[in-house]
Amino acid sequence: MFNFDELCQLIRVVSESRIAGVELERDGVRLRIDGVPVAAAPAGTPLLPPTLGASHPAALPSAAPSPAVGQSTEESELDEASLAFVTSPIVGTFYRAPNPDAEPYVKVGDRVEKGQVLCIVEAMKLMNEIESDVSGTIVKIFPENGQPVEFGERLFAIRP
Amino acid sequence: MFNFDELCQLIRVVSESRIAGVELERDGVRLRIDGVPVAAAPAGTPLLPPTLGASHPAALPSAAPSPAVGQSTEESELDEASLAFVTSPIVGTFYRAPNPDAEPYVKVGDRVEKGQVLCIVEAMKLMNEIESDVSGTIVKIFPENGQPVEFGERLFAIRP
Amino acid sequence: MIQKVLIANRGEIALRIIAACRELGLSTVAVFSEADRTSQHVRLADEAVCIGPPFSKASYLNVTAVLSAAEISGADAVHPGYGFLAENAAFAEMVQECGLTWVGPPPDAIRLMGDKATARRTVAERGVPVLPGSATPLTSREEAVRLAYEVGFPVILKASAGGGGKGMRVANDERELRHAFDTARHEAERAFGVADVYLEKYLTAPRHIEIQVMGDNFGRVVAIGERECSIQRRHQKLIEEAPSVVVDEELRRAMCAAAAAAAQAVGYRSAGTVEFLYDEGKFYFMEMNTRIQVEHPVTEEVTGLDLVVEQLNVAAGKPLSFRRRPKMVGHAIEFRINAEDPVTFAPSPGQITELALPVGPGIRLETHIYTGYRVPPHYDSLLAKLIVRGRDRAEAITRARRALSMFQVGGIKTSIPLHQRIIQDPDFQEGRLSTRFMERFAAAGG
Amino acid sequence: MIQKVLIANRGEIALRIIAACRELGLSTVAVFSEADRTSQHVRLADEAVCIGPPFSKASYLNVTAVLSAAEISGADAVHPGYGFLAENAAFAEMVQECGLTWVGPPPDAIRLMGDKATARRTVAERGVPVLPGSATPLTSREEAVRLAYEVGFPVILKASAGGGGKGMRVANDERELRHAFDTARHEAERAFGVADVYLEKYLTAPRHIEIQVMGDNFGRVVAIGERECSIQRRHQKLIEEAPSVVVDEELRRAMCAAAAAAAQAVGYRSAGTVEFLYDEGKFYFMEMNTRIQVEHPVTEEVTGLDLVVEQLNVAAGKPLSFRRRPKMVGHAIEFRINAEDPVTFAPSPGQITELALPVGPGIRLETHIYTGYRVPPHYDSLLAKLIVRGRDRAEAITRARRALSMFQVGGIKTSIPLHQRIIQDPDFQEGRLSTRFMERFAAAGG
Repeated sequence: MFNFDELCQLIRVVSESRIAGVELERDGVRLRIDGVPVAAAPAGTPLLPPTLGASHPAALPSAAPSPAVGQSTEESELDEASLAFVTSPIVGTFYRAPNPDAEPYVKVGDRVEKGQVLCIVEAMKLMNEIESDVSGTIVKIFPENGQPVEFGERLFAIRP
Repeated sequence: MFNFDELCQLIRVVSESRIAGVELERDGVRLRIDGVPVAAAPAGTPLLPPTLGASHPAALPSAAPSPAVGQSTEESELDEASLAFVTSPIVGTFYRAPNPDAEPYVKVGDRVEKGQVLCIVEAMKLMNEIESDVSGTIVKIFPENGQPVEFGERLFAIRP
Repeated sequence: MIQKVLIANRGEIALRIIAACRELGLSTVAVFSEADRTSQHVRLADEAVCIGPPFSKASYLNVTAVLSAAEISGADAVHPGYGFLAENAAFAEMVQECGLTWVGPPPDAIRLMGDKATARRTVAERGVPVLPGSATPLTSREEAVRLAYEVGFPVILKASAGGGGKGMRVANDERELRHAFDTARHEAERAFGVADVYLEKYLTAPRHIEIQVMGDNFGRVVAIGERECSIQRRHQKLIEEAPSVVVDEELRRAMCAAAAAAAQAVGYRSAGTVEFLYDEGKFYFMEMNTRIQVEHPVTEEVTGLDLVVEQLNVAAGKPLSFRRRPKMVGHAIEFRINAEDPVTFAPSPGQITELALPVGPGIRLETHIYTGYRVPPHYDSLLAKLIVRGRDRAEAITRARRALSMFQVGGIKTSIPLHQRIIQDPDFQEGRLSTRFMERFAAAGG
Repeated sequence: MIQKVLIANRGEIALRIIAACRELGLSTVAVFSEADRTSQHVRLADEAVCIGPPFSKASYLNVTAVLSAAEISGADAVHPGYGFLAENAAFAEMVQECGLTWVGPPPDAIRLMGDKATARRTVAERGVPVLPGSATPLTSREEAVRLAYEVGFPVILKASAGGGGKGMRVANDERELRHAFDTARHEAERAFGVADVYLEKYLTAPRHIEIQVMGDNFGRVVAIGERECSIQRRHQKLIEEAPSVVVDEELRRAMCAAAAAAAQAVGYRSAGTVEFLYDEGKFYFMEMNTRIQVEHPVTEEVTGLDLVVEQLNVAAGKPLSFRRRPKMVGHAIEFRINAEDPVTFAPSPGQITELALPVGPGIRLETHIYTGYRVPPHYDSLLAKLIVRGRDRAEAITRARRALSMFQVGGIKTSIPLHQRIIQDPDFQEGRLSTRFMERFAAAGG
């Protein structure tokens, strides 16, 4: 995990920062940073932590802390600060290609331009083309093809 | 996990920092650091803090976090670490003298010896003489004469 | 048959619907806005879908998002709760067009009762008493004045499309009426997009008494009994109870018959409420709410019914579990615990830092809050419904005193202290209630 | 008159008593050990006094400390709850000698019923059916053998001073009996300081059915109705219900008459419970518990009574609020939620990190736990009592399924999953109960 010096340093970093807490888990890679300004921060205390939710069958990815909420993400290997994320503006079904037989709009490693169509999210039989709001390189595609996506769910990570 | 020196150092780091706690788990590797400023975090997080209790008439000193609980005390001017405290071993009424007309057993500034009677706590019409379990100088007398005292409540502070 | 119910709501009613679904073995899909990510209904539902940002219009009122959530989760029914999309006839129709079961009344019934002037006319034709006034929207100021003299002042102007007190204007004489006519039309247009207003005789201190009804697909409509909801502040109910102290068995029979007639006039199904004004022995149709209501538990407590379970069963095509009006046993009172300053009524969102819940007999608590829950500022302020039950009204009030004193919410302000003061009021204790109660209470420095 | 009640207990029953005091306008004094400093009863009482270290013997069982707490706080009455000092006749006497009101039965009644052999003899003299066996403690092994042949094997030996299963021995034949005689006497002596044992016919799979009684100072004793408590594990009740499926109105009348006779035999006052074994249409006196019981809420739910309020009123010299046995309406079931592993039954103290409470009709929750509460390891493991109510037993079970599935306690293990399995058991659902139910259930891999 960390060696002792690193741990001490981490404590100092946290205590000097404006954040309320860090949580890290290696199994299943989970990182949590509570970005509440210290002044306002009522005891970090995550009150109904994911454990409860996890005890229910959750068919949708919603049970996980949403990537849409600013600083938190389960993708610790991605360097958040340097990336742009394209999120779903609607609830619907994610498709990587215009039709089942076509090639995907983009794949990891592709260079994309701002305004370029990245995927389709289908809602109420309407095919909504989702455009990139930034130019750069596709680093990661989050949902599987045909997977339901929620509002605010991350679709693509792009390195500008 | 850590060796002794590391542990001591860790304690110092935490206690000097502005953070409220560290949690670490080696199985499955889990780390948690709560960055709440110590000032705002009442000892051991009383879950229904005094605000609630305070809304009720509390005739007895019990509503306040008890001095008997280790580190906590409302007497911040006393240097806890260097003092010994004599606490009440029973519930009852605190008397400083053997009878209403007599002089108090001790007063602040008196030098007392281990085994010397300091006061009486009356319970069920029985006068229980409370002896000092340490030699030293009386620094503070907590209850007023005739005041009810709880089990574990501080009676005297003595500088050995 | 229904197997998976999407709950198009949040807060305590979402939990209440989950409870009913659990009882019937139905699985549940919660929808939530970004502000409700840590809400109990998200935790307790079998699945949960984020449907948009905090602002209701973009999430809980977002028809497309809600229907898409139903689609991607494979839900086969939608329960709208109350508020939000519950009385949106177009939404109900879209739900059905998507092949989903709508857990509510027929869209046409919602639409018809949603237009207050039409509703008034429709029920009047079935012999339901209405306040003297205009049967159709007023066409001119002169018509309003003529009608006002006919029914006698004071009169009230109401927006046809209205609700919640908007577009309402009371006039005590001709001069006030002439002035109010334009204001009311203007307000109505601004609030509902339709300027139509109608006029009714105005009762100065009536009681608000409503009848719970339920209908099924087999043509059965049962009027279940009354609730008295006179304790209101700015048309928002604060305290509701059943039975009402002024309703005897004869009046109950008459009001239930009128309510059933009103429901039957629009081919009603599912749970609904017919609201009446009551004054000096007479009652007058006010409006019908075509949904489950906030205060439905007081009826449940005195009848033993589970109205949400009945709703789901009716939606699944089953008959009502009861054939006749059930006997009301004992007395129940509901207190709405809102996140608001008990004196100024200013909303008080924030984090709940402590929570102590009342115990002992005769208490029911419907709530989604928990220690650490952050009450979002975006939605209505209802935190909890405390329902107390006693063998009679006096016992219910005594138990309310106990329950309110034990119920402690830390970190935000709530209406608990207000309720504690109200139940000490002699008028409240004696059951001398009217919709003006809170005005009088506040003026008296309550 | 009583004005300030010291509650000589902790946990949910302390809160329950605070609730009753609040209802009557009485102020309350909590006592607590150092382990209970952050307990809800300490927060909610008007005053609170620390009476000793965590170990019960030095705090909640410390007679001097409890009485001193009453003295320094100026309490004028003591309510003992259940357990701890509740059935300590000497303590009850001391309370009275201190000039305080004892909220419980006369000390002599406690003492008499506390000696099981004496109790048996006393009630038998009043015509209350007892199991065939010895009327007095056995003087010799030979007397035991003779008596066993008289009543027929199997037989059971019980400690005169006993309770909670200690000092009990079942013998199926003479050889077992001869062996068991010494063991039982030895165990009895070790557990209660008195070696006296007596012998009764042993029923292999009886039901545990008990009758709630209440008496006042005006010579009135009312037997209120039965509770079935057959679902036990090692003599600890797990689930209790009212009414019992095997008790019809005729049997109820007979059992209530017997219970009232037993209570009257000792000049009973306050709340008490007469426990019977029931087998093949017949019932037999087992013992009388001279205190309020854990499971009193199931009776409250089907009668509308508040038994703790009645206790306080009786202690204050008022008559019972009812003259006759109230009708039981509907069906209520109580589930004891313990902090223990649902499979191994090992205690599971620790901190409660999350809490989701059930909502919907027909639920009552008696609990002192809250998010963040640390369950101390020093006391019994009862966390909460979940009481469900329905119009009939089937509805109560359906509601229990819903309530148990919504009730979530994080951080420690609880018996909720065990209860969820029990209510799915066909024997439970059909009401085929006996005190052997849990043995059979566990053996079947329940």
